[in-house]
Amino acid sequence: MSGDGGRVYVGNLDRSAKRAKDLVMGKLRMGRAVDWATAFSLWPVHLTTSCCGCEFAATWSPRFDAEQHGALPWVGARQTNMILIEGTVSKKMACAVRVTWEQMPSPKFAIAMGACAIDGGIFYNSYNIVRPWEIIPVDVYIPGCPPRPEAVARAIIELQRKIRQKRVVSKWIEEGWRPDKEYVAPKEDPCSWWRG
Amino acid sequence: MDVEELKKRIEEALGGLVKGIEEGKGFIDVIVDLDNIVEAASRLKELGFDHVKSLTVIDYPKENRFRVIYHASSYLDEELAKYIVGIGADVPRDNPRMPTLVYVWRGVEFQEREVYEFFGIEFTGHPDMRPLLLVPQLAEAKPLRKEFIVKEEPIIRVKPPTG
Amino acid sequence: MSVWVYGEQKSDLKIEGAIARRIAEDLYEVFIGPQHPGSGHMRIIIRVDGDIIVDADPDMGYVHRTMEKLSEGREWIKNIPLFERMAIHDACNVTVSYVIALERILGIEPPPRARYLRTLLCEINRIAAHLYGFGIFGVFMGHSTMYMWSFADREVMVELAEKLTGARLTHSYPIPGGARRDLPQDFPDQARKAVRYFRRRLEEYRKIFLDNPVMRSRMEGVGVIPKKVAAELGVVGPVARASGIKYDARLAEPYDAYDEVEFEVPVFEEGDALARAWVKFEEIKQSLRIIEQAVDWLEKHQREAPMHPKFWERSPPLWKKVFEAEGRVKLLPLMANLKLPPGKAMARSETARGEIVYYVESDGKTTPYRVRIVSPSARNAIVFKYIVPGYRVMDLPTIYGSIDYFPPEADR
Amino acid sequence: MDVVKLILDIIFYPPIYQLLLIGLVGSLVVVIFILWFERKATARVQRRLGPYHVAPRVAGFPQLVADLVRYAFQEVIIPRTVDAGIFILAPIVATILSILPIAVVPLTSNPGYWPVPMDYSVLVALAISTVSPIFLILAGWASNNKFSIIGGVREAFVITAYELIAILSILAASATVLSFNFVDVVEAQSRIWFIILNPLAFLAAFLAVLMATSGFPFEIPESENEVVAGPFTEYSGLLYGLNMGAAYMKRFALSILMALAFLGGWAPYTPGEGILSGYLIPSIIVIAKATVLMMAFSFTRSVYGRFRLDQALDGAWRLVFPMAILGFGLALLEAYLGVV
Repeated sequence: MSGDGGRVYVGNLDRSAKRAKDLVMGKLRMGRAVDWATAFSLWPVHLTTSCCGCEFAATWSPRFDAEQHGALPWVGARQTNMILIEGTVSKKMACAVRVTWEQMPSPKFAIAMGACAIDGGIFYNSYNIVRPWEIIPVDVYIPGCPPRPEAVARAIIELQRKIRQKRVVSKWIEEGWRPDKEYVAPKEDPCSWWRG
Repeated sequence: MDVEELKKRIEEALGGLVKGIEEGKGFIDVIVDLDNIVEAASRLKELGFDHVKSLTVIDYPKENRFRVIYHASSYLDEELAKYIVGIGADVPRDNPRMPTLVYVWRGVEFQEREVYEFFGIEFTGHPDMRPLLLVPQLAEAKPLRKEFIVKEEPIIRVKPPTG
Repeated sequence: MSVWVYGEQKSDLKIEGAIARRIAEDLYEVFIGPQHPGSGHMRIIIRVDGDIIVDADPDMGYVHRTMEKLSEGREWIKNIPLFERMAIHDACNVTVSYVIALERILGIEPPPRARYLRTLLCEINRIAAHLYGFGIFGVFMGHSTMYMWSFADREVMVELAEKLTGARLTHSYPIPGGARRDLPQDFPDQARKAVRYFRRRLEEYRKIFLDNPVMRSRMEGVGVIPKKVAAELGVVGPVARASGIKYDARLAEPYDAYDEVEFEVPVFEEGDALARAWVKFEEIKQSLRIIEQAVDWLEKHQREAPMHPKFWERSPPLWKKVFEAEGRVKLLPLMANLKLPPGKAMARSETARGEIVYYVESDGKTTPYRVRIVSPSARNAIVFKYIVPGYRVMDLPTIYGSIDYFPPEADR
Repeated sequence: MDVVKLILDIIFYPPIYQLLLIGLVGSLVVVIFILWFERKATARVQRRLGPYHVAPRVAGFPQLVADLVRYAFQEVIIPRTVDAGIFILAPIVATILSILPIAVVPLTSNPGYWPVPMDYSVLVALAISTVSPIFLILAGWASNNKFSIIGGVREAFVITAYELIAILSILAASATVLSFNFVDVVEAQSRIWFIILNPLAFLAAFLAVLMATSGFPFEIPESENEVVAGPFTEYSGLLYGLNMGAAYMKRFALSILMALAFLGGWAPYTPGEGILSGYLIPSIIVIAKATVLMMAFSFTRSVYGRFRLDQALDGAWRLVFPMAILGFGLALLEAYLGVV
């Protein structure tokens, strides 16, 4: 089964995947179930980009308890499906944000938290910040500096509503890409400083 | 011990190294020659100033100099802990080099790296002279120098619409 | 290059405890962070020999938002909310010394009521920030209950601060010459209730966290910083006090009302992670004492404008009316174009994680000529380089959590 | 027709249906319940609500179903640097192996429903239960990620520590009755359970199972604050779901072994004839006891943090291992005295 160079020979994977997709999404009509499941299982990845992390932590504290909505901060990028940008993204952090975003398996979503994540906020003229929407596609913005935990919980609910009403996930799986959102490719490589 | 007595003690300890003593609000700056700064700092440390609170660098482009001050204070001597004494020197802007004080006060290691990237002052003898906070490309721009200007949005006053 | 290992001595370094030896090239190099549950907004590059860390290199700057540069272009008063973003969970403590430095240049002293109000908020913030630190510490060692409990109880203090200032975290409370708001009517009772609640809760914290055998075995003897090394490295705050250094900016150079209230500074000798946790724990108790005293004082004394008369006299009559009706000091119009006389000042205050130092230089304009900030986390960051080597990989989160490192503050 | 008959024959081959019915379906239901219970119980201790809004009427019970479905439909990323064959196979094999012990244990005393001849079932079940960790180590190694490799190495360390303890302490039960037959072990407990006769061995087995399935305070291989997700750092989608499920399924299988060896198996009930009385009721009793054990395991999460690797190993070798040996000695003594 395992060939040289780590390749696997198990037949035509693409065709099998397409047939499985047709069966599950077409005949079994699992679309709604997938939308429902993803909406209630939005796990944010552990990437604290800035000081809004204080309120991010408070959102999962007993007082506000965002785990009620099925969101559970998880450790690695590979196991999650949501990224919560907490405030300013510096030039060094932009690389980490983009790399983390690319590590996450689709369907994936992004919430930008705080005024800094919208257009720089109080650091609008800083020479070391990047607007998050330049690096990743953002679904929900939360205004505030910092936003209250209720606002973060509200953003999660808003994203859930969006997923279930617009059927984002089932369409994403059916069509193979996300139909309602443009793919954001960073104009300049955020990791150029690292690659030298 | 009051400030005058402290000044006297410092002058005694540093001997002829002192070029001038400047008094700020809440601290004293002892200015020495750039060549003597390691010697002066070692003597200050022997006096009991065992750690550096702040490595302060101020850019004076008109006078073509950086003022580099190590603001030291004491942990182990409770009497000295009340005062902040700076030992500083002027570094020429066109040749920003000075000897490192890492071997006098270990705690300044990261602050010297910070000054290196923000002002471009090179500390000779520093064990690990790399940028600390900035990405390498930005560190070349030396952002805390006065010629590096960030844009500011002015406050625009608009008359409220009438009627 | 040489690598530092704990436990032996090397000649070219004047530090006992941290020393160097050459290592083989083929060590395991692990990049921890910035997307990693064991590091906040920073990266620590560690080299591992088996399970022992032989070299740690903190890679900071992931949250560097250029506050020192931005402050040179903004008016004096606008810098208060800017600097607050360093540590928003400890907002009053990190800005109060900037305000004090401005007051020193202006040559004014705030009225006693303002000083007590500031002290009150500082201590409320200190408890909230210590609980934040405890929570992060707990989750770093896999103790999620500690995280949840301390964040739940932190809300009590956050709510008190919200009642006093109107904002959950970013209070912008101290302004040059005073404070922004007077005490609300029902505040004293609520504060006393909170203090009583905390005294009871702290016992439960001790039981589940500090005296928990699993947690104790993780913390004891980990990340030991001897007293001399602590002074040499210049660490601050609970880290220094856990190593036996009796230094607290509130004692060394009392600001606000700290020379009038009674409190003790807990000092421990062990210098390990457990001692650091205990320092924070004891400091919460002392802060509760200060809150009680401050509230008593504020209740006993008559209401007056918590603002220096120099500014208060020049404020519009409407502002005075607002104060009489609501106890709120609106930000005075003259503050926006405040001009400071030329001069330079330094001020220090004790934040939850240690001492913060501001150097402020004015050249007589409406904006600062230079503001230099050295935050406690920036000074504690050196612990990663010199103390972490020699411990096991699993000790890294313990040390990180115990020094309560907060990257946005360190990177400014 | 022949094909259908063949398939039916395969399905109704005793070890297979026990594996499918109890092992796969039963463990899935129990794991979904236990994960929900764990999250709810932890939330209760931490004074919060836990999963709720997914289905408020049943207190968020389907939360795990939502997570599972989400994982099932997420992209499975196979990085270019991994050894793809092992990377894909390891979690699948580990999951199968972790429920395989269920195929060789008796869940009733009625010989008609035994999956296999029972003479050496204790030994066989224990032997099978020790295979699955190897595939976790393989998963870590194939991932070609530093955290995965560290996690895999830690897994290896922990295995060496707990395996002997688990085997010794469960063998203590069979030593008491001087038989490797699980049915004998259970029948001997009809009067008094071995948890009372031999608490040392039970405690050692409890700790060993905690270590085997990365329960707190021994959650070391997946200790998130140093090694992200341990051996599973590179896994995404369904493969990660399998990996996570494997740990809990293994806990379920080991809990069944413990329920049989210490908690009297189907004890208060005497299995009779017919599928209901002879098979289903006793197996539900065993599963219920195993579930109670798993609920006890999940409480440690809210009370303890995690030990350091060396402390856990130290404790395992210096404290729990002698305890298991003492338990074994106690069992031999009881056998000599003829207590049972």
